[in-house]
Amino acid sequence: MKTEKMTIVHHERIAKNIYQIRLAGALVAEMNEPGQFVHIKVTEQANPLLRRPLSLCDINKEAGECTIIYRAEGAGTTLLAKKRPGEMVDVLGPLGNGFPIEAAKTGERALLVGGGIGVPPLYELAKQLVKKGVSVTVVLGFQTKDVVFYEQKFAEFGETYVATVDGSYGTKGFVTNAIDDRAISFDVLYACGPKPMLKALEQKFPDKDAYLSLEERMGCGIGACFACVCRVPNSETAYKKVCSDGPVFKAGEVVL
Amino acid sequence: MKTEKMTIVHHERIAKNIYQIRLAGALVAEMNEPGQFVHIKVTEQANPLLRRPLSLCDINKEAGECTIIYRAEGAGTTLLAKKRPGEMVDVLGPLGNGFPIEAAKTGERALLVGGGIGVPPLYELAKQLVKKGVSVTVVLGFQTKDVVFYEQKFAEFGETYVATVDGSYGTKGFVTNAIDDRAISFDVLYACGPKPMLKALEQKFPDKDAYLSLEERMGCGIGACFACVCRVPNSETAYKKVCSDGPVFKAGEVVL
Amino acid sequence: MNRLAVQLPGLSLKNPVMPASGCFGFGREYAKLYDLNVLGAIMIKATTLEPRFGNPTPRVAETPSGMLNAIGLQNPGLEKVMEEELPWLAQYDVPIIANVAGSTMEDYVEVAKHISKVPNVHALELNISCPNVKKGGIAFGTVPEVAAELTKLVKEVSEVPVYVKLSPNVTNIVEMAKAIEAAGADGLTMINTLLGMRIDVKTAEPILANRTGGLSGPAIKPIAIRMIYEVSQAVSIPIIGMGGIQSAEDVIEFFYAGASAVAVGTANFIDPFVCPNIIAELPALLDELGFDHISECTGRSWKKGGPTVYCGA
Amino acid sequence: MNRLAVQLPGLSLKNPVMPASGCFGFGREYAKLYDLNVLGAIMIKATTLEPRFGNPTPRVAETPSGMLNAIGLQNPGLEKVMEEELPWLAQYDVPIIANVAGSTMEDYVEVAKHISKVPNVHALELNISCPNVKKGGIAFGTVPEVAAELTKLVKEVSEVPVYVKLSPNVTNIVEMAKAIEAAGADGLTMINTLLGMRIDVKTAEPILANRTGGLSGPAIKPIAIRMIYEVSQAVSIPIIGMGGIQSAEDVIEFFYAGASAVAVGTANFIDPFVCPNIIAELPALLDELGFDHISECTGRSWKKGGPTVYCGA
Ligand SMILES: Cc1cc2nc3c(=O)[nH]c(=O)nc-3n(C[C@H](O)[C@H](O)[C@H](O)COP(=O)(O)OP(=O)(O)OC[C@H]3O[C@@H](n4cnc5c(N)ncnc54)[C@H](O)[C@@H]3O)c2cc1C
Ligand SMILES: Cc1cc2nc3c(=O)[nH]c(=O)nc-3n(C[C@H](O)[C@H](O)[C@H](O)COP(=O)(O)OP(=O)(O)OC[C@H]3O[C@@H](n4cnc5c(N)ncnc54)[C@H](O)[C@@H]3O)c2cc1C
Ligand SMILES: Cc1cc2nc3c(=O)[nH]c(=O)nc-3n(C[C@H](O)[C@H](O)[C@H](O)COP(=O)(O)O)c2cc1C
Ligand SMILES: Cc1cc2nc3c(=O)[nH]c(=O)nc-3n(C[C@H](O)[C@H](O)[C@H](O)COP(=O)(O)O)c2cc1C
Ligand code: FES
Ligand code: FES
Repeated sequence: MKTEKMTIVHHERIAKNIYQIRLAGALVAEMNEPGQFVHIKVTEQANPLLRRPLSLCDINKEAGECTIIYRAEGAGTTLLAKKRPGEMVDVLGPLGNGFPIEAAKTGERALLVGGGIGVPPLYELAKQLVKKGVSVTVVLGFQTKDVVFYEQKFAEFGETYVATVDGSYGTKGFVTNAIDDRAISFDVLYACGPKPMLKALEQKFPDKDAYLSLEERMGCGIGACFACVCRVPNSETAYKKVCSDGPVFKAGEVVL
Repeated sequence: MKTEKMTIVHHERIAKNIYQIRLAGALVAEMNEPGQFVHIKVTEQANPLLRRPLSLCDINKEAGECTIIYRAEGAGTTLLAKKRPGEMVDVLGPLGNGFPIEAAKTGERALLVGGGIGVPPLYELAKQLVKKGVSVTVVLGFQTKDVVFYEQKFAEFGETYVATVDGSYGTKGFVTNAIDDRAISFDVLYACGPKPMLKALEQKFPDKDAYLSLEERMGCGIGACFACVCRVPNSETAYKKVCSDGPVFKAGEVVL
Repeated sequence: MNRLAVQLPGLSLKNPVMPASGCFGFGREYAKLYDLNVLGAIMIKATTLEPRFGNPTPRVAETPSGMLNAIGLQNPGLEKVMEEELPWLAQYDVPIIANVAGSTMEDYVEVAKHISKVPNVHALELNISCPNVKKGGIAFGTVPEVAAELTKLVKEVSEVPVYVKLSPNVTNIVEMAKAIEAAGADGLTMINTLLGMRIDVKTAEPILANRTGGLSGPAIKPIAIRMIYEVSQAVSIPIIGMGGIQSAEDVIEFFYAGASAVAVGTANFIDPFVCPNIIAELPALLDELGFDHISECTGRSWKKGGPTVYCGA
Repeated sequence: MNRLAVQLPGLSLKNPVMPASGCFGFGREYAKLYDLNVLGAIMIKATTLEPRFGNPTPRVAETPSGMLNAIGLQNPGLEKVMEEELPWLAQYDVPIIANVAGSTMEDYVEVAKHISKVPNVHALELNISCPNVKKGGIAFGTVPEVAAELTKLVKEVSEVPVYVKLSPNVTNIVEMAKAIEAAGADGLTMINTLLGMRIDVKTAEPILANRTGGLSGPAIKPIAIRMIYEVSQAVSIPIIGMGGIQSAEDVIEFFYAGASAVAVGTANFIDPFVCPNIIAELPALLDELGFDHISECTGRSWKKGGPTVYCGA
């Protein structure tokens, strides 16, 4: 964990408001776990003030590059979307604890479920699982057809299904509908996406070994400010920090 | 007077912390008077918040371009200095009342005195005076050698003398020393620079027809906010606004 | 139906967006840039009984996402405002809200009595909160009893509804608002500037000649929102909200907090077309958010039981 | 001579820069990034008698050049802080300023009594101003008599000097400061956050689960400077200044206003190395400005008759 001005080597819009950015820098050497994130400052000005947490989507150690996929929506990400290759961004990372690869044994089956901008970290995860010999099924949920991305890229690793809320692409409905449709079986579940999706998965598969990546508004991103806590079951005061204890937790470890 | 996103066509450092920027846009058609200024917003962000007043240094109607010379010092101008050709800046202008060309008759002699970042507007002034057949003498004052600029450019219009406070270039001392050294004679005086310089000139030439360009911290730049007022002699309440009544005033019209 | 039209005491507004006092002079400069008829209303520069020169310069200083000003209520005085500025503004079909200031209660009463008779003045705004004038200004806006008494006296003489402009430099803004409501005010405008200061690192001198000044602009928006949120739940007179508004989204945020109309101040300096631009953008934003009329937004952040708000996400 | 060394009641600081309470936890996270020994001091997260979970999330929201927080004083409680955090911090040669909070006077007294006995705690900072805790918090920091009484009670039991942290959400900060000084405080720290709020335009819901929160960051700097300027002229106890500091220049501005040391809060989130960076940059800035020692800067904006300040322009 440190800060570095990383160089933008590639920047591209891959779906409506969805951008893929590739960054080069020494920091890549420290990036290992899928599900870890970086905290990015998009301007040297005091406004927008805070860093933005974005997940690592692809780690390419040989090239010394990492890829991030983000939705340009608010002040910070809109500014980021304007940056051109050759420019720098200030990156703090890598942060947090990612998805445990060791949870799935060689030969086992892993189900990866992503929702919206929760999809990106699953890509590095799929890559590392497949490399280990875990067989991977991927279910991706999006709002609508325009914002679907990376279906083909995931298909290289395993069966990939897409659901859209409005039915404009793939299964109509939520990721859970797509899972039901196929009666997918698996040993380990990995998921990243909005809280309602994670809750639905937790309820649907109460007995499975499941790992969920959480989102929370952050201040420091490193565990110092107590902005991003979530509760631990059956305690009034116990807590975990999404930024430094998470963002990935074992299902049941924290209250969603 | 209107706002326009003008395109940077050229941007260059011409002395220590001194930059020359050339902007293209329809607004140039409205720019006429030397001594007028534009009010520039250097970022779309809320910080730095205010526009920056910068004088027109050269107006090229045929090319549809204008040139501005500025010192990159504070938050706004430092950001401006980072902009590259092809990028846009948000310009409000042209603003204020410039130097009266008509004050000097064809064949008369004009003395142009500039101090530091007060030098730029004198360039368009010299150009227009010479075109009219007024003979021009120029005295430029700077802090030190490193920040001297445009001596040669002015020399194309008339005799040009430079003074530096530390004596590292030209006459040692202030513009008034340089004027004394040469015993320059003239019919009309035009000056732009720091208030102490303008005061010294006003006192030195009490009977001359003199036009002085003032600087004041501005809010709106168009006369609405009362940020930039100066007093009128012999009145408790009378005032002039530097932005809309000035920045150029006849000597004696306002209290320096 | 005009989706932006708003009815407030004395004010029948075609839309709820107006320039804030002191940030628009008496309209002459902006009239060169656009047709003032598009505005919901105009809050003119504070008017005092006698002409005032105001404070020495520098009068403005920049701060992170904000600015300080210490204009010191410079204005041409009641007589000139009534003889020159208001008649000139009468060419526009725009209600004027006259910002009234003074150093004594009698000053306020005198200005209010006369200026409220001018036909295009549809409401008064009592500037009890300007932090720049040493004499009186601060006390009027920070002591509930004093603000209430002033409100009562002005109400007695004014021919138009009276809005009182709250200062944010107080411990308890709700207490102030309630006292002023009880004294008969027809509405509130809030917030005025926060008292601030900047010091030049090179010279160790305050940048403003007056040393301290009023902080305005986006930096103060969260404070304005919080105060309007609190006050709107405690009083039943309408609030014209202001403090850092720059966009149509900001306007909606102020309405949600509890405002029934808004004023735009500092943003006029950054984009002189900000008011007409916001007015033009509001209908599309209402569509996006699923509202028929902008007044549905008022107080929505605290009103219970209303229809479910459309969520874009 | 150490040009940055500063002596304050109970605190012998190698430099006047320290992380502000709540923005640095108990130091463990930043210790992974740099050697904490470079810091002048550390203000630890508010400690209460019992562990607290704090408010529901979201707890932070961004604002123009600032942020809102409503952490709600989450902390592991006095016992754990004394048993785990302070002993861990004792490995560093850095004085600790323990930020003390509570819901009743008895809470404060109890925490102060015990925590002031820990050897590396060199001073207490009474957090009477946190706007997030509904019970008590607001009143302690806004009523001079109450703040004074609390100060007195804590002074009676504390084994180390007591600094009281002022809330900016008051009409008269000087009155507060004087009452606290008279009650025996050894120093003041200021300012805590300003109460603010943001509302989501899409949902009409406040962004913070707690609805309102404390505004910090560069946006509040001019307010902090003004308050320190006013208070430092009215009291004779030293002030540790804070509110939006991001750079060595900001530190100097706080000193000019009247501070004798400074704390850096929000800026740690943006640049985790901001404290060591500022400390490293200060000597060169002192050279540029012509000062031998940083304490020459204290109060320079209002002190008359000092040596003329070098002006770079
Ligand atoms: C661990 C983690 C990993 C993430 N990975 C990705 C990713 O790979 N791709 C991606 O597109 N998004 C990701 N997000 C969400 C992303 O951080 C937000 O979309 C982004 O911060 C919004 O910034 P903005 O400038 O668009 O919005 P603004 O509205 O300007 O943001 C204002 C503030 O709110 C915070 N904020 C707003 N929305 C969110 C959110 N959903 N989660 C957390 N903070 C938020 C911002 O960080 C900022 O502090 C991740 C979030 C977390 C916590
Ligand atoms: C009519 C007019 C014409 C000018 N023409 C030129 C020119 O051609 N070239 C040039 O280099 N400079 C010119 N100046 C000065 C120029 O406006 C300032 O140097 C510039 O605004 C400083 O901005 P900054 O971002 O560097 O400083 P910051 O310190 O970040 O500025 C903070 C605030 O103070 C204001 N400010 C700071 N210094 C000055 C100053 N000297 N005058 C007015 N406002 C100031 C800024 O506009 C801004 O609002 C002119 C000023 C005026 C009033
Ligand atoms: C330069 C300037 C002058 C102002 N003059 C007045 C005034 O005369 N009367 C008044 O009531 N408010 C005055 N204000 C306050 C504004 O009307 C408004 O309440 C405040 O600036 C907050 O809004 P904003 O952030 O949109 O500017 C002034 C503000 C500025 C910036
Ligand atoms: C996330 C966060 C948590 C804070 N927690 C505390 C706290 O526990 N006790 C306290 O006295 N102040 C607390 N503060 C206030 C800071 O110590 C500081 O006074 C304030 O943020 C202004 O400084 P800044 O602008 O540099 O952040 C907190 C501030 C933030 C941003
Ligand atoms: S974001 Fe600060 S503790 Fe997690
Ligand atoms: S800058 Fe606003 S009146 Fe001149």
